[in-house]
Amino acid sequence: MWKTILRRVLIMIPQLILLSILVFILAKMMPGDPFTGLITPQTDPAQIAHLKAAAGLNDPWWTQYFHWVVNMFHGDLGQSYTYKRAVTGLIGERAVNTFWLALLTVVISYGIAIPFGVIAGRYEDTLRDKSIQLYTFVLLAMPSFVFYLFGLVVFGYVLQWFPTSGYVSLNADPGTIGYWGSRLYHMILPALVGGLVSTSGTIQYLRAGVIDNTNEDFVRTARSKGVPERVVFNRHILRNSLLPIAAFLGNSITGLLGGSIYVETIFSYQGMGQLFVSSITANDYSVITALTLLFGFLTLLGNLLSDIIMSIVDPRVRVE
Amino acid sequence: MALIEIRNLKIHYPIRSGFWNRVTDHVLAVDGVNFDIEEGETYGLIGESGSGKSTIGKAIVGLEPVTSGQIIYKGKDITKAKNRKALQYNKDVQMIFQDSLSSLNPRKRIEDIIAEPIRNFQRLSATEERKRVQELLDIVGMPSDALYKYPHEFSGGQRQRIGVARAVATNPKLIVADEPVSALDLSVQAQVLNFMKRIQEQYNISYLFISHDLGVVKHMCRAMAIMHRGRFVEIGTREDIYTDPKHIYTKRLLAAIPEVKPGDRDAHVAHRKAIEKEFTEEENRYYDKNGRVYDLQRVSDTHQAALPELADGGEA
Amino acid sequence: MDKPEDLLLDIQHLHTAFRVGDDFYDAVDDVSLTLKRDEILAIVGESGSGKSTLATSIIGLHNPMNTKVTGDILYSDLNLVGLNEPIYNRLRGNDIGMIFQDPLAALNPLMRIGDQIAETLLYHTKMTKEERDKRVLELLGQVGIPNPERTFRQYPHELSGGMRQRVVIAIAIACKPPIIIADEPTTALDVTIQAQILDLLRQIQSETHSGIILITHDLGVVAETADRVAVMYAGQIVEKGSVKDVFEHPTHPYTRSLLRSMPQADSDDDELHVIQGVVPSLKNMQIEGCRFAERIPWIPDSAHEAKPTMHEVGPDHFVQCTCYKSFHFEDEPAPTAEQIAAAPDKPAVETAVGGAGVTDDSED
Amino acid sequence: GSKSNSSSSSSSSTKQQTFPLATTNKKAAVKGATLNIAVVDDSPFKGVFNEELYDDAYDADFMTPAAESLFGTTSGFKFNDKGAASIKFDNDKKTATIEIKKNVKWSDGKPVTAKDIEYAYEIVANKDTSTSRYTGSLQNIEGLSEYHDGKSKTISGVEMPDGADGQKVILHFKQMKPGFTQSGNGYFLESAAPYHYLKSVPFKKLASSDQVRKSPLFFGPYVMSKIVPGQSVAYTANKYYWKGEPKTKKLTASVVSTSSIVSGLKNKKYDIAMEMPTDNYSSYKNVKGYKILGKEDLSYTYIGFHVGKWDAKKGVNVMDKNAKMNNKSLRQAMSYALNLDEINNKFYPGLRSTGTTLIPPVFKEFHDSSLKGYPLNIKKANKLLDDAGYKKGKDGYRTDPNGKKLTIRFASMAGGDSATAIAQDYIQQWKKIGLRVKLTSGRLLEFQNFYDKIQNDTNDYDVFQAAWSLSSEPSPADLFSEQAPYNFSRFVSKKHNKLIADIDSEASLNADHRKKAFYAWQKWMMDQDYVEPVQYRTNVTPVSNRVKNFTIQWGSSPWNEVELTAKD
Amino acid sequence: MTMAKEDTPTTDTQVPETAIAASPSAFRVIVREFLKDKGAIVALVIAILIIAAALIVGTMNSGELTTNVNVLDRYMAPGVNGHILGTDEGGRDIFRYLFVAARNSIGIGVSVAILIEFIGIVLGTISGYFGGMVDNVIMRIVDFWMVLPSMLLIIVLVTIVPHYDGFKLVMIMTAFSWMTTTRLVRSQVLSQGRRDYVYASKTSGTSNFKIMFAGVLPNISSIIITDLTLTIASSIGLESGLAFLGFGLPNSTPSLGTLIGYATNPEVTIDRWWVWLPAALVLLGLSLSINFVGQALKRAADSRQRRG
Ligand SMILES: Nc1ncnc2c1ncn2[C@@H]1O[C@H](COP(=O)(O)OP(=O)(O)OP(=O)(O)O)[C@@H](O)[C@H]1O
Ligand SMILES: Nc1ncnc2c1ncn2[C@@H]1O[C@H](COP(=O)(O)OP(=O)(O)OP(=O)(O)O)[C@@H](O)[C@H]1O
Ligand SMILES: [Mg+2]
Ligand SMILES: [Mg+2]
Repeated sequence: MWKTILRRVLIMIPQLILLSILVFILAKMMPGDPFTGLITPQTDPAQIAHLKAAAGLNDPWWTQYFHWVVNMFHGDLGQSYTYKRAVTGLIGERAVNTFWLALLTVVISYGIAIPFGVIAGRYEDTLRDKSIQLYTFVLLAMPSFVFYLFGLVVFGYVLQWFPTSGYVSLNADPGTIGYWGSRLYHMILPALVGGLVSTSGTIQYLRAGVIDNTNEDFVRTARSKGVPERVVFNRHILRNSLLPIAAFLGNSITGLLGGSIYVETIFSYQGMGQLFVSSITANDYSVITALTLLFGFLTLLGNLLSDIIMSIVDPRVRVE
Repeated sequence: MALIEIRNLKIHYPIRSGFWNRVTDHVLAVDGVNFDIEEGETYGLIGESGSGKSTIGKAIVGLEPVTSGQIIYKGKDITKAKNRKALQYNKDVQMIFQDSLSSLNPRKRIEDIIAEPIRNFQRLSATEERKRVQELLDIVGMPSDALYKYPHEFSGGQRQRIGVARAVATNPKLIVADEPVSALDLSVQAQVLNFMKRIQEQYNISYLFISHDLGVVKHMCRAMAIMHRGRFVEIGTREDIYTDPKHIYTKRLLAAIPEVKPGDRDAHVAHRKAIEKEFTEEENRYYDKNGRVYDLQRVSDTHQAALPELADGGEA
Repeated sequence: MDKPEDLLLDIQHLHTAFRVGDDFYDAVDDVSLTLKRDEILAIVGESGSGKSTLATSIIGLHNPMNTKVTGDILYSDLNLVGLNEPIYNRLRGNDIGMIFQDPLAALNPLMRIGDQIAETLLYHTKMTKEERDKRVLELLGQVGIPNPERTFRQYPHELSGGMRQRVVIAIAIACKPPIIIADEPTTALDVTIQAQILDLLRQIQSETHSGIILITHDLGVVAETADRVAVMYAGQIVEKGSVKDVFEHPTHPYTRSLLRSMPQADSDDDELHVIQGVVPSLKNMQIEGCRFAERIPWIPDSAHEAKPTMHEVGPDHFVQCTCYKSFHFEDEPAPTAEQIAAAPDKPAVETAVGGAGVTDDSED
Repeated sequence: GSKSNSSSSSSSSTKQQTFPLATTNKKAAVKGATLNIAVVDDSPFKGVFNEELYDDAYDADFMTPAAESLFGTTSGFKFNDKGAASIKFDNDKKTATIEIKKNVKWSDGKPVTAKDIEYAYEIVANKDTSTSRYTGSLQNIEGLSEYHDGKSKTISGVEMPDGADGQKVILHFKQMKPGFTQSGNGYFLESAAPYHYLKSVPFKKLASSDQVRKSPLFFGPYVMSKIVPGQSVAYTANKYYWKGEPKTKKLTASVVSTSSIVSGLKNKKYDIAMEMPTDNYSSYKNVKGYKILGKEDLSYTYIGFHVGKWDAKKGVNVMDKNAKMNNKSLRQAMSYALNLDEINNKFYPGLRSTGTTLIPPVFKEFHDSSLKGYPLNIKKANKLLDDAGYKKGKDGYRTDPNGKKLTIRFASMAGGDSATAIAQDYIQQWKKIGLRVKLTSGRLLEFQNFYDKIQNDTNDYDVFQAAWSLSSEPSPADLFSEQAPYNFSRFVSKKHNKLIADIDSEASLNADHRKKAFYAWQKWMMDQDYVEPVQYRTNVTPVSNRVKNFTIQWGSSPWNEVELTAKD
Repeated sequence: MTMAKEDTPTTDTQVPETAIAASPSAFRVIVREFLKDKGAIVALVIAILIIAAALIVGTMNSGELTTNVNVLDRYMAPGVNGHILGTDEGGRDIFRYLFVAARNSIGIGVSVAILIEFIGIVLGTISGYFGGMVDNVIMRIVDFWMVLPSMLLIIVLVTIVPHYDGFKLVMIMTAFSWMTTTRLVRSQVLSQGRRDYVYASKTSGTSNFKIMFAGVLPNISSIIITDLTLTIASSIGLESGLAFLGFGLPNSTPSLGTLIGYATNPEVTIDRWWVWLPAALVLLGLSLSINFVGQALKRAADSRQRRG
């Protein structure tokens, strides 16, 4: 298995290189540069031209790309022009926020989806199943941002149960329980909505899995052994139905990252998604390229993770 | 003169493995096989699952790229796609498949299914074509309203006969029948086998009849080959094989067939046990170090077997 | 004479109906059968004749939503029809073992072989983990798996078809159940492997003295393996008796036709016998009268019974419907009236309960 | 007529409401309450808390309670002596003398010294800090560019007569400017940097250092005691503050998104809301428990007519005689066609007024209120065009005087929903006078994209709308002179050169002369109409009723006086 | 010998269910499925109504009358001044605007979906049918494309392209969404392509091209139709999302997302609900009904078919 993983990792390298070139060229194609906006009657265009040159923005793209890659290997993704600090540090800070939010979202999502999926599958075609199905349809039908917006307005503005922006309150001191409590408090609403929104896929997979597996021969074998129904369900039907879900776990990272753009923008939560949108408007190349690359990398990692999980949970996939 | 000659046919599939997922080994699906099919004859091919029977069949109709060796038809090596095209090879060589349902396109009417080879190989007018299809349906004993139906509206036996109709549509010289009756019930199997025989007599078709059911092969074929591990272990006439098997594998295969005579049961079981014992003891002698079947040796005019003694140059 | 305690199963007038649309249709229609200790009872018939349905009814695995089972399946003093689930569950695996056709599908792909076998023991014995594992290894050895320790830890996909089928057999016999049902255990296998598995079944039977119901459509397998045979057609049993009787003196037109259409008959170049028509589908099955009649149209209607019943044509050899008396193949001359009249027929008293009327058939 | 100095501020029918500049709360103050500031922004703050390095206005907002300007100013932006330091100019010696008051201390208790003032220049001028604040105007200080280029280790024009620890700094200029007395003139810095605190940080690392981002040091009333990056800052009173310790001990400031600020105000979460958006003014203008303070902003929005390009080599604007917009009648007609009053009234009731000249009325001294701009007059617009030979075709659109199809391309910046509606409105208005106007790129341009075009004179726009935010020194030279790269219209005229030079001439060191020069320039600009002022803005700051002694008056620094009259 | 007369069709039980679904009567099966499923019929009717209304009314109103601003009518409440659903920021009549927006959203969604299906069918069929090297190359490209952070790149591209319009948006969205369909088609063709009827066609001398597109494709058509409906719904959603984030089409091409995007402003969200709520409801109704129809189709296509 290690060999397979290593091979997958090696395959990632050319993918990453391609991705980096693509990302870099795209970022370069964006109109203007980070210094374009720095105009007040007081600023000196000559100084700005000078800054541009110093940042290497006048070099041909391949030179810039080369420098960028070389620096990247030294852990230096460049400076954010708008934040005036190293991109690595900036993203690092945001990534932590995104990570916690994503983690909570995943936990909530599966926490809801698994029981729902199991109920829907086990009691196929009953009222329970139909209600759950309707729920997933509504979720699927609306773009996720509408739900985020709805959650924000109802629970943030109208009911005021949760904070409507930020990731921690000012008076919480890092390291204290209160600090983590405050962070959690800031994450609950986005994570809850995000979790609910992302349940539909899991529910449908699980439902289908349970229904299909119930009719499998090996379930009949288990019954013929006299295994009690409860055990038949848990050990034989459910475990096999959870396979695709487990495998999807890694890939769900990808979905969450894409979704973070909406969540973080709507909830003014300082994560990578929000950073990306604001960097786009500010043309902060170094941040845009780094983030896009990072997202790509995480997607790859998600795929890899899925494969690894799959090979752990499914003996048929275990090769070599 | 033989209708078709298979010379040292080899079909190997690469096995990819290892770190770079490179080809590390090959499945020797077919590994050096020689035989001829005579005009109007049925040639049987028997062997256990995975022994390479279907692969040979597909190679002969040109569905499987060949690793090496030749298949000679009308003096040309048809393992090359170019030659097949030039000869309109598939007009003369057709195939009947095991799974009657999957071999008929579920979205097509029977008419279109049967007419497909006609349209490709013979330019007929619409009415001529319709007439020909009708005629073919008659030949396989199907009512003419079948024309406008779809495959799923027929039973397994009927579908298999439609498959036969398609195969004979272009008046082929050879039909490769890959387990044509394995999926059928006894009563239906009888129908299909009867049809195949009748058509053979009428049109002087040759069959390569692939099966793992020795009863059926015995019923259908005068000449046959026993396959094991991608190679022939024994070829000969029906009498050679059934009454005088030489290779241990042939003997084992024959002994494994259940007899419908309950009275002889104990004797038969005892015989099988004995052969089985012989097989475990003698296996090494009948296969080389790599488990490969030896080359065929002539036993009689019609009979050849892959016997070890002769391969060693020793005496029979 | 059979001792009553030799009787394992007594199936009386069993009907199993499936829901198709809004109606129920009998896939098993008024079947009566007995299974005794120490015997292999074969059930043969073409596809769709209701063999599997019968077997599944015995072990009670039909989905109660879509299936109606009526009649009696008596096992010692229990009637399995309508038995409550907890009790049934205690019987499954412990008293009735089942072997399925497709050994790959029948095994849970995510569980180790050892655990799958041990699972049976877990719910029917009080063995400790160690004892169970030991028993599993023993079982693996018993079904002829060359390296039990290794196989114990393997997953189904790592085994060959023959090995898998052995595992499925090991599961079925783990608790030494008196009744074993094997539904086409060899159809997916090569002849050589089939022979091994059949030998194994017989060997197990002689070791455990259980009664085995062997379902197959291969007449050869029946002839080689079974003691008694029941021939099924369209949900009904049309002929039953000892293997020897049925094969050497086939009586029912269906049995006779089947045997005649086998290519193995040494008459080599001849055409094979063909039975006209097709097996009716579930919906078309519900015909009063002899269901085989439409496939032998040259036999006059008068030869069939209006409500076919079992007729005893020899010791413990039963045939359904009177048409067997006047049956002849199309290429044969019809039997004369005297021949018909002389055809064996005893009023069938085949109820085994209480042992009445059951004659000896201890030939083999 | 530049003679009148009438009190009617604007002739147009749009009225900017007059807002109070200070709170009027008279209740007794309470102790121990925390004052909460909201800084309305949709993205996290950047966190460059250094007056020499920050670029972002929001960073400045967060700095205000802590960082105090070196000099005091009047409400008219004139320097006075009320600040931490005083400044005196000597026109003959071409110097300015800065003297720090005795008790001015950094919040760590160390005194503010001459070196700290000098160090601010080093930070700005050093190449390694790469700050955009190093400007041409600053280079008017002797030796600054030499220092920048590394030719000199020190800045010769920044003299510390009493030594580094002294309290006096003398700046030596190459040339004296009329704008010197006006704060925000850009010729010298108005801040100091804590040398003792920053000296250990290399210039290159300064902007990202903890000394700037985590615990910056200022001499203003408050100390930034805790910073949650991008989100909020907590302040405590600076006990070393030179005017005495502030009355309110604790402050917080947080970024609040435009979408949540109104509900935040309704729930009284904040005491002061800075950078309040104006498009949704109506949703909070009556919010309970708040008083809305407001003042005219140092900015205006304008429409520019693109008539040439910037020659970067020569450093001059070059006008293209044949440019589409190089027709006064066309420009004036387009200006007359706009329903600016309607827009300003409907979109920003009371917060915007239609622009009339290029010096907004916030510069009371220089703004010529007699000029009326181009009030809506379709008839006049049509006539102008008819007379100039722009003939209407059958399709209702005019051709150019040569009879060729005329399509005018309008570049406008994206900015909320109203920007879209307004641009659309302009186009409709122009259609009314038969002009076919299309949006450059077919959509509103994002900020970067917009300025990328405007700065580089890409040939895909003829008219653009932009805005300037001004410093408190209103000289138009940087924005409109022949040498100004920011003269985005690229118009050049001898007459104009003269007019603009006069504003910053030696003669204008005389205030009255300067005022006249401003008036003359405004008049000429209005008539030529290369740049059409569109609107003046008012900024509003909601302040909760429990706040006492707070003012937004230009030149006042209320932070040490602010008090709260109710507990949280 | 006896010639059996077998005109009675056999037992339907012998025919696996998939075969029925894949058979030519699939259309009838679909109709039957629909007739049985009242929800699906309602959904279909709603979807058709919305689409028809959007197309007809939307096209009638697509001119300047709808997109022109009218400053004086800014933010009028429903009913005021004859504006049935009130007006927006620019004084545009929401009721009319809504139809145009729906028409544009549907237009974009459908165009993207059709393009995706086209690419998916061509590439997927070629890849699955030929296998080997061709498949390898295509699948590696798909793999690479799949790991691209599509949302981010779409946003970047949207900000880059000059003269951004509906056509370009469709292209950009397509460029990042064709992969799943390609995979789906490929896997289907792969399983179909290994069926004997393909071999039979080959031995009958039919060209690969014809086998692929005339032989195999009809057998997966129901799956493609299903995928098409689901892709339409998701494309409309994606377009709205972009518009919401501010990367949508210019105002001259309003979409449902543009209208819903107004809701970012909480003042609008609560006090001027008429600007965005109708659009959100139309979007909900539309996607929900399309999804419902898609799911019903899916069930009809193959009860065992699952995504992935
Ligand atoms: N495309 C392929 N790639 C790799 N191996 C293959 C391929 N096709 C067949 N094989 C292998 O070649 C061998 C021969 O297969 P073949 O189908 O000819 O056997 P067969 O005798 O027809 O068996 P059966 O009785 O099961 O049909 C098998 O081991 C099979 O696994
Ligand atoms: N769950 C079910 N619902 C409806 N009909 C069924 C069901 N199971 C079986 N049938 C039908 O009942 C009849 C008997 O089926 P059964 O599977 O018992 O036949 P079989 O003899 O085992 O056939 P085979 O040899 O093909 O296994 C067939 O017509 C079959 O289609
Ligand atoms: Mg084969
Ligand atoms: Mg069965």
